[in-house]
Amino acid sequence: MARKWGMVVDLDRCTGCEACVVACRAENNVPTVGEDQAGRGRAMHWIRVERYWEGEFPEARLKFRPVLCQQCDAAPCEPTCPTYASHHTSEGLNAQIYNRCIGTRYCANACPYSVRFFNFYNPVWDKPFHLQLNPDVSVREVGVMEKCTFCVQRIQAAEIQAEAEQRDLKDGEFNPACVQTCPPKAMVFGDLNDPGSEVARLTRSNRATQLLGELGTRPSVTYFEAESWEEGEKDQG
Amino acid sequence: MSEKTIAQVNEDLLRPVLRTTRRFWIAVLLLGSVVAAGIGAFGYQVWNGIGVWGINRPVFWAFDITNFVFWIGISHAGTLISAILRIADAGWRRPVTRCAEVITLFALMIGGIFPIIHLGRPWLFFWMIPYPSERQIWPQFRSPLAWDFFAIGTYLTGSFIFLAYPMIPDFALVRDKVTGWRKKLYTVLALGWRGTPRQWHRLEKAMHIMAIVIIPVAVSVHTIVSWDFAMAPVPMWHSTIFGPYFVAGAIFSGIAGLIIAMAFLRKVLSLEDYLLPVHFDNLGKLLLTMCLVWVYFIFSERLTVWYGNESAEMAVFWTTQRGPFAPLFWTMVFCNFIIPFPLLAIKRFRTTITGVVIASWTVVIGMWLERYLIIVPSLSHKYLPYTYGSYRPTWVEVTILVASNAAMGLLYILFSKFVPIVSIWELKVGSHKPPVVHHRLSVVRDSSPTGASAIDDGLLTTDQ
Amino acid sequence: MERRDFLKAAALTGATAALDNCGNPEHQLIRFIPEEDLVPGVAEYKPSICTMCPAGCGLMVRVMEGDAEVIRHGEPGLIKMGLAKKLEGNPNHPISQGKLCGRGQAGLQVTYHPDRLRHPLKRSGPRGSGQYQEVSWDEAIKELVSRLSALRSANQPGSLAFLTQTVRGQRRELMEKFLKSFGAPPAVTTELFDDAVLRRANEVSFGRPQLPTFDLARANYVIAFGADFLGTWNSPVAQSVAYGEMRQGRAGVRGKFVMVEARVSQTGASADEWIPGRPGTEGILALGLAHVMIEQKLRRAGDAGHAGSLIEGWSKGLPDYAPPAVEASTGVPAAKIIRLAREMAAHPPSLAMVGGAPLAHSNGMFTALAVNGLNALLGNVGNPGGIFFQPQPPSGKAASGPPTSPKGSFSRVGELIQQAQNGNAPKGLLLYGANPVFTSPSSLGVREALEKIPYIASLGSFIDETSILADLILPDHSPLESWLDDAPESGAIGPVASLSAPAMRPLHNTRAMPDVLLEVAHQLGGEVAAALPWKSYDELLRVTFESYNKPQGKNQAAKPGDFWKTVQERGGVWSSSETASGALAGASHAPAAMLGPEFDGAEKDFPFHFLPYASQMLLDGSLAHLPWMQETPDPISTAMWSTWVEINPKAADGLGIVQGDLVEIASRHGKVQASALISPGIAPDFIAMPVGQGHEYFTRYASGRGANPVAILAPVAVPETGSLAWAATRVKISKVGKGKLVLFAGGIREHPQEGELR
Amino acid sequence: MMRVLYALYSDPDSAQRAFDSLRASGATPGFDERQIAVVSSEPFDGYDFFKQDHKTILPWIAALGGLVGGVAGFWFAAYTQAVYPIPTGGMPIVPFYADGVVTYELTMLGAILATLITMLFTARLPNWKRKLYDPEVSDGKILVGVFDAPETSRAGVEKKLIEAGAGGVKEFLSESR
Repeated sequence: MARKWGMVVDLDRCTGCEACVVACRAENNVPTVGEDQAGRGRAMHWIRVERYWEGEFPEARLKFRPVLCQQCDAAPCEPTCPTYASHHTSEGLNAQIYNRCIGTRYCANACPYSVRFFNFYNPVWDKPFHLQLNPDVSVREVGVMEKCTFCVQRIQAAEIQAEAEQRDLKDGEFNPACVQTCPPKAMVFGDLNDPGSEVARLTRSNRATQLLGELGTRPSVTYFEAESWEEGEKDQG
Repeated sequence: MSEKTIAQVNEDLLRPVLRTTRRFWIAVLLLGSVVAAGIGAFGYQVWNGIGVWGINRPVFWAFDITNFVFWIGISHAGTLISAILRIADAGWRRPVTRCAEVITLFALMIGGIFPIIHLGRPWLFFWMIPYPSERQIWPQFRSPLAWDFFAIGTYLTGSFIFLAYPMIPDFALVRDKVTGWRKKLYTVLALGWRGTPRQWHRLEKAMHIMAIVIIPVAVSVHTIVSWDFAMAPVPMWHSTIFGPYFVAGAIFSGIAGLIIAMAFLRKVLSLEDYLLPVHFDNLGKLLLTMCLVWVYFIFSERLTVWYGNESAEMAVFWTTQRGPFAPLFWTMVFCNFIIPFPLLAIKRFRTTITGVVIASWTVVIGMWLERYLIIVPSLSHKYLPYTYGSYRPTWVEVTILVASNAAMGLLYILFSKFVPIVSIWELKVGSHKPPVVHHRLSVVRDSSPTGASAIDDGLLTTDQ
Repeated sequence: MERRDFLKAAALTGATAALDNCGNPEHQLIRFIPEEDLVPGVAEYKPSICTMCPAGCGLMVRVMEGDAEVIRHGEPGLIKMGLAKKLEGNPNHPISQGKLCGRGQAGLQVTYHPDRLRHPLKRSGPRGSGQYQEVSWDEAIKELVSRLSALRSANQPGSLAFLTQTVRGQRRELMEKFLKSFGAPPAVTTELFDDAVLRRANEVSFGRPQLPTFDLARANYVIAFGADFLGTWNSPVAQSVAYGEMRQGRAGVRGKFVMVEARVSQTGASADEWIPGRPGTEGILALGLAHVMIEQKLRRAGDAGHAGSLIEGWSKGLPDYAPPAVEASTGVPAAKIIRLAREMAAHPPSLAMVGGAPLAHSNGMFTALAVNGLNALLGNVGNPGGIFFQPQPPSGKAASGPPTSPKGSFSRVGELIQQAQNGNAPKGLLLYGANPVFTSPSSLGVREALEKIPYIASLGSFIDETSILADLILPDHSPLESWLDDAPESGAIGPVASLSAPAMRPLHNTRAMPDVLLEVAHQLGGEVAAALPWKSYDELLRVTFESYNKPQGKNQAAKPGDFWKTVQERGGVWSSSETASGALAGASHAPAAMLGPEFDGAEKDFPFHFLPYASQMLLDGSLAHLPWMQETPDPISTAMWSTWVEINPKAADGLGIVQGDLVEIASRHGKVQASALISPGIAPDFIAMPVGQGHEYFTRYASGRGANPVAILAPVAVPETGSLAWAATRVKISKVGKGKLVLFAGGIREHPQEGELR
Repeated sequence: MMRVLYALYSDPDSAQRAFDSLRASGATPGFDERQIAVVSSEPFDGYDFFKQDHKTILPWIAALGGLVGGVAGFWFAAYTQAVYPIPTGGMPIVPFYADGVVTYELTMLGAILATLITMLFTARLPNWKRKLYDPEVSDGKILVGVFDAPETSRAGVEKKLIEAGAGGVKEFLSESR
């Protein structure tokens, strides 16, 4: 049975530290756009930590939710692309072929999660910042849509390695950059089609929810909502 | 109303083709330079990257697709109207059809350009076209953008042919009236037309079939344009009403565009004797109908959203009702209903050409705003509030919008320079008395001097 | 050798020149012979140490082959070399445990920063003009040596000052040895958010002058007084890992976390219960909790062990701290105090933390001691789920271990300034990454004082507000290019000594600070040379770490060579033993009565408390030069590349301030301007601003960007330690115009109501 | 080369008269109705002289064209999808409804093109050969004439044309009908 990559994000562990955001930027050569462009809403973060306020002071509470490409099965972004730049892989990823992309931006409009990012200009790395680029990941040019790939370069490397050693991939043998770096271990990554994998086990848990699942996108990312502390008594007097 | 001999008619309607005024050159120069500016802006965009536009994340579409939908909408004036009028055999159509069909052709050309220049990498636009590339990759036929390609392609072909059919006999006419290089040109264009019954029968039959075929095509085109939005799970886009809603809006703005064009021709080419108040009156009535239809559609769209009260959709809804987009929204309502409705509903205003033209102008503006308000508020307020955004156009986008309008004017002027803008032979058909004996219709009218009925039979009489 | 290289180079040049001349400048450069053998496309992982904050996480550096522009034999060219591509947590390291925060990962950009200094510089223009000319290393070192020996021969070695960023382990040792043997006073660590108060309090309470390690993973109830332990305080990665375990790591158990602070911090956002208290009253609240526990016999005073002696009247049950009294001073409802006390007692092990703003008040010491007392009462000191004190590496008693200067850096800088103002400024100053001009209140006049110092040499890698005054700059290697060692102060329970060999070769013509010191010492000769006999820094490291090579339990000591090798491969030495905590000697010392805070500025003129806080991405501003940090949205405000002012919606309405307005914050000591950000998570009588922006000179990415709240702080100190009481300033705020916020987020509510559209 | 005798009439009724009398004489040996030629600057539906060559199968050909276009359209979409199936995450490889759009548009295109081609072909256009025509037609005159009327009947034809109300009879050499 083909692999199907999936992720579980435990919001009860997530502290909103954004280590994942920087890790993703470093791993995937996601460019920085500078203050002016960021001010125009063109900053790129393949994964972002959404924060939402609830209530007013002094009951104001804050909740964090890391949002990355949900790698939907019924991905709205895929059929909208007239050139097949956005398409589905055999391992359940929503792949983006950068050099097939002509920049209609339709996929980004169709994506309910707004996790697709567009190169409004050619990316720049002031020398010698270009030396930090990850050679395993291609750099995208102007007019091209880009997005989270579940660190497909790591997936490929691990699969090739396993094949060379004529063995199966071990669960948790490798992780996307965001999962790997997450200090409170809020993210778990693995093969959903392997019933023994931790991600599959967690996905079966009763805490499992999906982001905008009601839209029928069938996402591969599962969220565990934050829990509340039960046994708190009421204030007396 | 003056009665005219065929010679006069030929003279009147061929004048613009045969004689070139200074006004013509000035107009071409002005419009041409504006179009050039637009092309320059596009070049600037290609050179620097599409970042020179105001678009951003999440508002990835704005002016570009607004203009696209707007122009495709305008294109619904001509062919659709004239086809309906032909099938209905409304006699008053005759002076109107051609200048209407021309609008379609050019509006489609201009509209069709926007999906190309809006690309991040416009030089690769041909990847949307189905051709056997060495990559062996065909377009994604599930994508509404691919549908657009087919729909617009078909509509463009169809409306060009539909426009070209009745031009053949007129080219033959010009051929006989001119000399020199024009002679050569129009001899070729006339395809050797003579006017034997066989040719006339085939031509009329073909036009009849076209008229029938082109109507569903026109409807499908704007439906498919609407599906560019309706197919995407975006709040207030993903709606079944969009098809008819867009078609209605298209015809609405189309008629308005046609009225403006006619008024323009009437003045510039002094066709006062051919484009009569009654034409504006009739088109005004059509515009009034569409105005009401449009109100019905926007009302039912808003009502269903508001009643359904789905949170993501309500966010968009409120931005347009009271939020940042409210000013634009209510301007649109003014332009599309509150101003034009009385102008068109009250006979006294409708029967004055100015009244109808004013109404048309507001409608054209209002309909552009409507498309903008369909696209931007929804994109800037998608499901996750964290990703809410906003949009401001840059000078590049504005320039391109202005240039697209200039292009319309320019093409129109050039066309009326080379082709009689009123279909002369059809005018004549309307004029001659049908044979008493062989007449198929029950009613036989003498040509009465004035009024709408006059248009039907007796616009002019052949001298005997 | 030289010649052979040259010939090969020449040959290659011809080849490359012939091959590609496509206008690309790189293709015009000659190619040098690679100095290391690398397999293209294959990543190598080398251990290193994170220096972005004092936590001291262990790194794994992903190194891959690439083409770098370098200078060899004084000639620019291209060379294939191992380049650091990504920083990840070292899975074996007890502090980072394979994890790493965003700031740590951005450390990569320090190495490749375009504005990093690439060679020694000598001032050519007037001071502060930033005009420098390149000089050779020999020249540079010769100059420094001559200056120093001049001091020595003028018999004023004592007038050499050394300001440094936080440095531990052998580098610190080396510095101190150098200064000591030279006859100069010890180096001064200048940190804006220094934890001197807590160190001092821990010394008093537990005899351990260092920051504690919190065993969150096994705690069932955590109450934090202002400690941003998941964000920027103490050892955030280790604490975050443990936090995750506390929440979901144990089947059926989910620890509760209560946060006490005036503004929802990134840490506070994760709390189950968030309690705003009056500023500076956290200690009173802590004692209030203790009172309830004792009074209601939830815990016997005896349980507190010797810590029971921490507070007078402890055995009497802290009569002054009855809930109503505490409510009166803290503003926290008595009922809530009682409930919290009960919950804490009912869910052991429970744990109290204090740090940040509560300790930056005039009564900071009182607060710290009070919380220590609470911990002692809860009986969690040195016990699972409680607080531990990480044993420091054995060697180098003299200067190693936590950099606890008896006094906070603020007062030490203050002394310098005093001297300067009294006309006896130091004759020479060495700078190492310290930036007191930026991290001190402007009313202190640090810059003016430094300008009085006749000679300043900087050993740092960048030009900032302080080092722009330097007459000579001897740029350091980047951490990834250097030999490093570190002795983390906290974060693990057992002892840790990290070590790392250079992960990559130097990109530029720089030299590691310790090697420069050794070279200078060598040329100075005399005692100094005698005190620092090592040829190079790694030699010193080897000597030190070989000394750790002792039989551990049953397994024998390794062979010296092997040990040195394994240490480098693992990235240090550490033991997982938990018993290492050591005995807690506690002196009897206590704040007499209830002690409230004092603020600078009268309430009627300055109605708001001013809360500067360490920016999640830029810390105290030392990371503002990294584009990755500038463009990573702040977790709360989602702002990028800019400074903002957090203000409560009601307060804002009162002042007619709306989101995005440019506002002016004025204290008795100055004013700053920034854009207003309306935030529901801040008390109505508070104004909060992130520290980090507002640099005058700090590379192209940080210069002239945003505002620096530190500038307007009142120069008041915490009496016991002389650290800056940075939370004790009062301010007023007024609208001055339209500002600009660069936010990543649109809406702030997950389910926006009709009213709040955007 | 065919010789044509023709006259110009300024109104349909006199043209009709000429046509009728020629047709009547058609019974007499010499020429038959099919040799009578008419050229006009506008269609005169309803008049007998305009009835010739009225029959056409154009509509059927249009329908056929539509059919061909539709089949081609669906095949085009479906085949390219099926021949190299790209994973769709559980969606159909050949989506019936989605392909319907392309099918529909190409149906219409087929009909339009079929009509155009047939029209041009059956109307013998384009064709720039020298054929029976008189520029006066474009001033509203209606041309009625006879192809290759035998010399014997020439006088009769001319008489008939004049009687019908023509100013005079002209002669024209046409390359073909």
